[in-house]
Amino acid sequence: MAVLNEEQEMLRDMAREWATNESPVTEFRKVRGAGEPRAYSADAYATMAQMGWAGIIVPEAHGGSDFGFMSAGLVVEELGKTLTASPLVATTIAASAIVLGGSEEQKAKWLPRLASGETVATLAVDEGAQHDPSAIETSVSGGKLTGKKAFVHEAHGADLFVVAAKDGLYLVEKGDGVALTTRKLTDQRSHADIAFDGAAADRLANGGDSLLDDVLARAQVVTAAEMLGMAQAVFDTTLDYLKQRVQFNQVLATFQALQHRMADLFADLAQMRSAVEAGLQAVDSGFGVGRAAIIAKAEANRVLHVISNQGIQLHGGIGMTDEYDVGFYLKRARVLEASWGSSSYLKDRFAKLSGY
Amino acid sequence: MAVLNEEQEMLRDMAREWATNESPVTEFRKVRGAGEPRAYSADAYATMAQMGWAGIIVPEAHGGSDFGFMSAGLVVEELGKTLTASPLVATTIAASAIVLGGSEEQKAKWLPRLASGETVATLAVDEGAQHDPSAIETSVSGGKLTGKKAFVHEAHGADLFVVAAKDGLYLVEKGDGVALTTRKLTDQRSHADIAFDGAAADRLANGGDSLLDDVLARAQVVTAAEMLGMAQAVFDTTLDYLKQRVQFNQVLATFQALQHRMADLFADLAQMRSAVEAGLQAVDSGFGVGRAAIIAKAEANRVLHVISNQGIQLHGGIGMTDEYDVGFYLKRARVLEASWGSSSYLKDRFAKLSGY
Amino acid sequence: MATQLEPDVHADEEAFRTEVQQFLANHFPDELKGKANALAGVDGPTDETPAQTKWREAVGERGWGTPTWPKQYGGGGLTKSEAKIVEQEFAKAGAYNPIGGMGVMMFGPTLLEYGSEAQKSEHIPPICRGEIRWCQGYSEPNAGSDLANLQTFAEDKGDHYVVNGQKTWTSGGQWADKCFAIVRTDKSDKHRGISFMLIDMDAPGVEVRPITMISGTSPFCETFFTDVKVPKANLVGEEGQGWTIGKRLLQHERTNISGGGSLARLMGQSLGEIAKKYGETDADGELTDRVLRDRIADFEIRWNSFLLTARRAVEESKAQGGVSEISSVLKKVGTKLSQERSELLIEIRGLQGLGWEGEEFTDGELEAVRGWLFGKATTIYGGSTEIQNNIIAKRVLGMLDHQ
Amino acid sequence: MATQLEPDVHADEEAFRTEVQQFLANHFPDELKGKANALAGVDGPTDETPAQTKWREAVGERGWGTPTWPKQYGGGGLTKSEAKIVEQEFAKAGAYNPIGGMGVMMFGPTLLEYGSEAQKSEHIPPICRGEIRWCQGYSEPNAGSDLANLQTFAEDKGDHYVVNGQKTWTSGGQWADKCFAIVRTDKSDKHRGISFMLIDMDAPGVEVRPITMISGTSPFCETFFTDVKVPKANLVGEEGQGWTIGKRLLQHERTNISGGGSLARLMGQSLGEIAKKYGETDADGELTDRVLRDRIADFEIRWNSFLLTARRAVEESKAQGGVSEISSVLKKVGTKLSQERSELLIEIRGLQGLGWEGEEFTDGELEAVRGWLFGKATTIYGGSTEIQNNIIAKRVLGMLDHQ
Repeated sequence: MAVLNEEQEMLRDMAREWATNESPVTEFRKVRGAGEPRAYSADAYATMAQMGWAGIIVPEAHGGSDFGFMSAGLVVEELGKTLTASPLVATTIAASAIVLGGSEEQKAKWLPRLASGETVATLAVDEGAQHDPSAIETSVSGGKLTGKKAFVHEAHGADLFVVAAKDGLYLVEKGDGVALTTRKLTDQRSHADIAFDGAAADRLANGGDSLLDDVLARAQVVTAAEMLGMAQAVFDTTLDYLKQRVQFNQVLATFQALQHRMADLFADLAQMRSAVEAGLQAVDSGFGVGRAAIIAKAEANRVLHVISNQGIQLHGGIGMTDEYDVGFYLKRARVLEASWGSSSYLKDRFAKLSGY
Repeated sequence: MAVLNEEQEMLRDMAREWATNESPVTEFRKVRGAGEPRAYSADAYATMAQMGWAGIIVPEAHGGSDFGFMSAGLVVEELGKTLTASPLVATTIAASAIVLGGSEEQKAKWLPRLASGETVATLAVDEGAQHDPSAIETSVSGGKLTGKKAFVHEAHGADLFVVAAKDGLYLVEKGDGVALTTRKLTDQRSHADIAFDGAAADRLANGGDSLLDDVLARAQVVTAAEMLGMAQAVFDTTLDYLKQRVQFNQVLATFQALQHRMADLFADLAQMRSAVEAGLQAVDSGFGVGRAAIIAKAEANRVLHVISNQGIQLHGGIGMTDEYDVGFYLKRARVLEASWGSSSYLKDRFAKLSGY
Repeated sequence: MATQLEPDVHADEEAFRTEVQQFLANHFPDELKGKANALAGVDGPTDETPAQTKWREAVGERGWGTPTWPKQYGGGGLTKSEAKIVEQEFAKAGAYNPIGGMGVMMFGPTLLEYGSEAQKSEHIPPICRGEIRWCQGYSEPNAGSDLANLQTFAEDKGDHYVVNGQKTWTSGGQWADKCFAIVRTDKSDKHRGISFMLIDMDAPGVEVRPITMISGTSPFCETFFTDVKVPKANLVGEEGQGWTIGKRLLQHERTNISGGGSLARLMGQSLGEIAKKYGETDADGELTDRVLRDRIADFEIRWNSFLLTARRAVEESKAQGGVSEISSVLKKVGTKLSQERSELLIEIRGLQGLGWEGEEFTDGELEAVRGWLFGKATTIYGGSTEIQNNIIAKRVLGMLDHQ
Repeated sequence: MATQLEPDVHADEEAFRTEVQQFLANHFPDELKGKANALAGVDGPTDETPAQTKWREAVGERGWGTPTWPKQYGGGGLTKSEAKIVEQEFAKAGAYNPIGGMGVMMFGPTLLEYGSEAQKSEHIPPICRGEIRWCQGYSEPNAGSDLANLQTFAEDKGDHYVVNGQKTWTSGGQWADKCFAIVRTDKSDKHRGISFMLIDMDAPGVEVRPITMISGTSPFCETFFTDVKVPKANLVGEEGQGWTIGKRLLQHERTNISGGGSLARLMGQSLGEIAKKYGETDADGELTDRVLRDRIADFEIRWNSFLLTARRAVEESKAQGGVSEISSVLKKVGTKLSQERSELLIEIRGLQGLGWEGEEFTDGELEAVRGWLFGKATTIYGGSTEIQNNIIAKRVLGMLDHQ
């Protein structure tokens, strides 16, 4: 993985330790078992926020640590490994919109609350089942926002929505004129369609014309970081399994056909990690962000798709059972693959940015 | 392979015996060495015609055997296995145009000569480097045909050209107003651009609006049959090689990673054979020809592409040398893949025919 | 190939066709029209409606649910062409075959081949009447692809065995009356120490625990045997013949997985048509998403090619009077393609294609998700793709370890 | 991270930069501007023009063609940052480095590490001056991927060896002056029976037969040794140390194949740009063939990801002070992608992309075809993809045979 500074190593180690010990997949099973639409443990998120994770990309002046996206990605990756259910990714993305586009007043009002974990926020862009930021019908008139948003991540726990309207991004608080319809997806996390009906909306006026694109790039890289953790976890689990399972008096890991497949997956995972880390770093450096974010999410889509399928196949029958974790990664994988750009969407964007 | 009748079995056995004994790849090496643009042995083609192969799809009334396309495909497949260079495929395709679209007079004039091998004919449709029958500029006025055709197969040996013009297919004889420019491709067979400049042209007036499509379907299935022979030959040669070659004190065939790759190729080859044989049979039955021909050529493209590459890789270094035959198949493969429809062209056509 | 007998055969057949039509008119209730056989699936219990029960009993009495099985054991005793007529007329009337399940698909044919007279008389008739459900006791936690490694042991106690051990992937174990199982009767010989026996699921010592799958359904169980008494009368064939009989049964299973039957049904609807419902089309009615369109066409071409291969395998087998070597690729290719199709189907629909539950998703959408997840098993069970590759490489291609 | 030393270093560097500029102005002739090094390739003989010879001699005298090699053996004796300056200034002036070939890329670094003082003094200077061409005597007909199986035997005759055997894939053997070879000196030990020695290609008994490749070129030879006398002075390291030395040299080869260097050059032009030349574009300048466009983007995303992986491998290696484990995937991934690119490049051009010869094809088109064919070798030589997979699985992932 990327060469880290001391601060980042500490952060990564802390996240890894916490996720491993305090938030293994059994914690997600509990959340799922509880069956609440919010689908995360408020206590767990409070702990995460206390450790400073909700404020990693928030400026110090507003209660964050300003460590940047590479650092945020490290934490998100570790949480992805154990499928930790939380609104951390959603809030980080929403916070980035306020950091980029908010007035001083808006920043002062919201960022400290997001960083402290007091407020959960999420970004609502798409209005259909496919990611398509060019097809926004939501509009604002006289400070009132009206429109429908589809499959909004972490909508149930959110107090604040960053909503894309035709003419820009707006802050909308939970409350009057905001109605959720739960959309339960295979990942059994929080998703909802939201009908905004004349909800009070506060425009993010800074950040220029590219604000939405810039925020989407951040959504892509942070989501890709979660996917990286998932892919790494499936790979590691599968490799361990192959080293233990005996068939035909032979450890599975010694079958050459499986060795070569694992070598392929290892190479794919290396490609994915390079792309995701470079995407996070690009956001921090501000150089080539749009392109780097697309490469990151496209590689994340491609590799997690392959690894999540191969993980099942290589585990054999037990991988098909709900008792084993590997299927959970598969089900979450497809949801994230479809969020903020499917592979074909991303390739189209890449070609556009490359001028062909 | 398809269940054959006795006639077909005899034909196939005869072709296999002749190709193996009289026309192994060393014969193609001789043709290549001679360096003539025509790139085939006239003696060999005369022998083939004597055996009746040039008339397999020609009605008995016109000197053929009328055995049909499945039978023609059997012979072409065997010749494909040894990369036999001849204008048999080109002449068969051209003959099918006359059978479908010719007047009684045209049939009586040309079909016996084609069936006897006296005359070599070829189909000229495309005007650019990609197959695109919708982009024909060639036109006829007052019985004179003018236009440019690109990469015409077997052009140097041809006495008769079946030429697609805007308003239909025409017969044009070698001679005045017909100028060839040799286009030497990797397969080192005969290809030429042809400039027709007011050449005398005789229209194929029968066969209806679908004549060109019907002829192209035949071109696709016969070409696919050649490709099937090539894929089978590469597969067989590679399997033999793996069974002989020892590395690390082990016969290569016993390495599981290679076993599984060969199992994949075997399955691909089975798919290709089913598709190609069904395409040939569809032409004979007249049922679902267009669709079957596309499936045949598309599967031929896909599988031969994979097998020709894997054949090289699995042979290792010696596969890269001109002394070994396997590279010849690779070079011919890409030319045939690009002829009468690349994979993307064929998929587009398939979708169109399927209504989506 | 007309023969002089044809007119008579024809007349006979027409008479039989009328008989079937008459039977349907008398016994098949309109309310079941177009419904599927609730008993056929492995993924649910069965509470039959009175109409369903009546229909099952009517068909069972005739033996037409197992039309070609011998009449003496409750089968239909029909010829193949008569069976075809039953199938055709049922289809015309929108009537399902109410007799199904593993008893019909796997166990029955095997018992008819290897069972004793007494066993056939006891077990076949209830299968023909759809009264008894069977489950399969094959896999164990340490005997999956390597089935011969099974450890469940049946100790010889004179007139009965005492069985101890654990089976897994027992399809429909929680709803089954009986289990056909392979168990070890001799620990000294891996293959020849295996026997095939029939176990009552309600015998003392049999415990069943359903396994929840990633698709959320529980079609399989873990089955635990603790000192279960099995009478010697329930041994099929000889002691030690279990591997042979068990493998024969697996051939029936494999045919069912790859054999186009369920796959062809699954593929009923063209992906292109579905994509047109979810995506934009141009003036010609073509998908404007050309990349998706290309991928769908790519899939459907290979799928067609697979159907042609399945057909060719049948034709070759008939012509050669043996199994065609390309039959070996059908399971591998068919299951791979059906998984690919499921992935495409989901992708076409975007997030709408990933629904777990809720009214905002159509039944078709939710079924596609369950099918996608459950379908991951097809490349694992019934001989995994890896095992198929080993078989093809070694048996068909001759890439042997020692040569 | 500014340090107080910086200004001085900076001043020194600027002085050196001026020196290089001055040298270029004095010695690099305009007529060679933008030309490539004729000696660098392995696929052609070299008839230098007088200008080329003069330029080679000028650079050779300074040792700047091998800038960081020790000055005492004819190298440039430069620091890494000075070497960087030479590279930068040469590039600015459009000047190629006239010193190259296997002597520079593989043999030199290995001899500097393992050679005796006498050997270094004898062999390194002519390499630095570009006067001597070396070829590699490694592979044999039965020792390809399994290199340690080599049979070429060097019999000890007191003050010299007598070598008999056959090498293959001797790159540029027909144009080489000398060969660095691994040969067997002890038949009783597979690995420790191998020695590394230097053989004159014009010694009696050395015969060379060029091998024509499928691309039509002959960059490799078969080399036959019949009773060839090799003085003991030409043994590098100890007898039996050949496997260690030979493998070290292969690391240099692998770095060259995968290391972005030649690959990055190869990939210089965007496939999208090329496709736009050959296909239609819409009003926005986008390819109208959306399927092709998707495939190109798919490739280029993965290619970018590969470049990022190569960069990451370097960074990790530096940070860890050892080879990063992801270095193991670079050859495998890089060669696969470059082959994919070649196939796409051909496909973009249709039949125009399959030219063998003739004026109707551009040089770029013909080169692409040769490159496509020759490039099939990259997944075979320097440790085939299969060998790389074995290495990754066993050494990196620990999927060992015995555990």
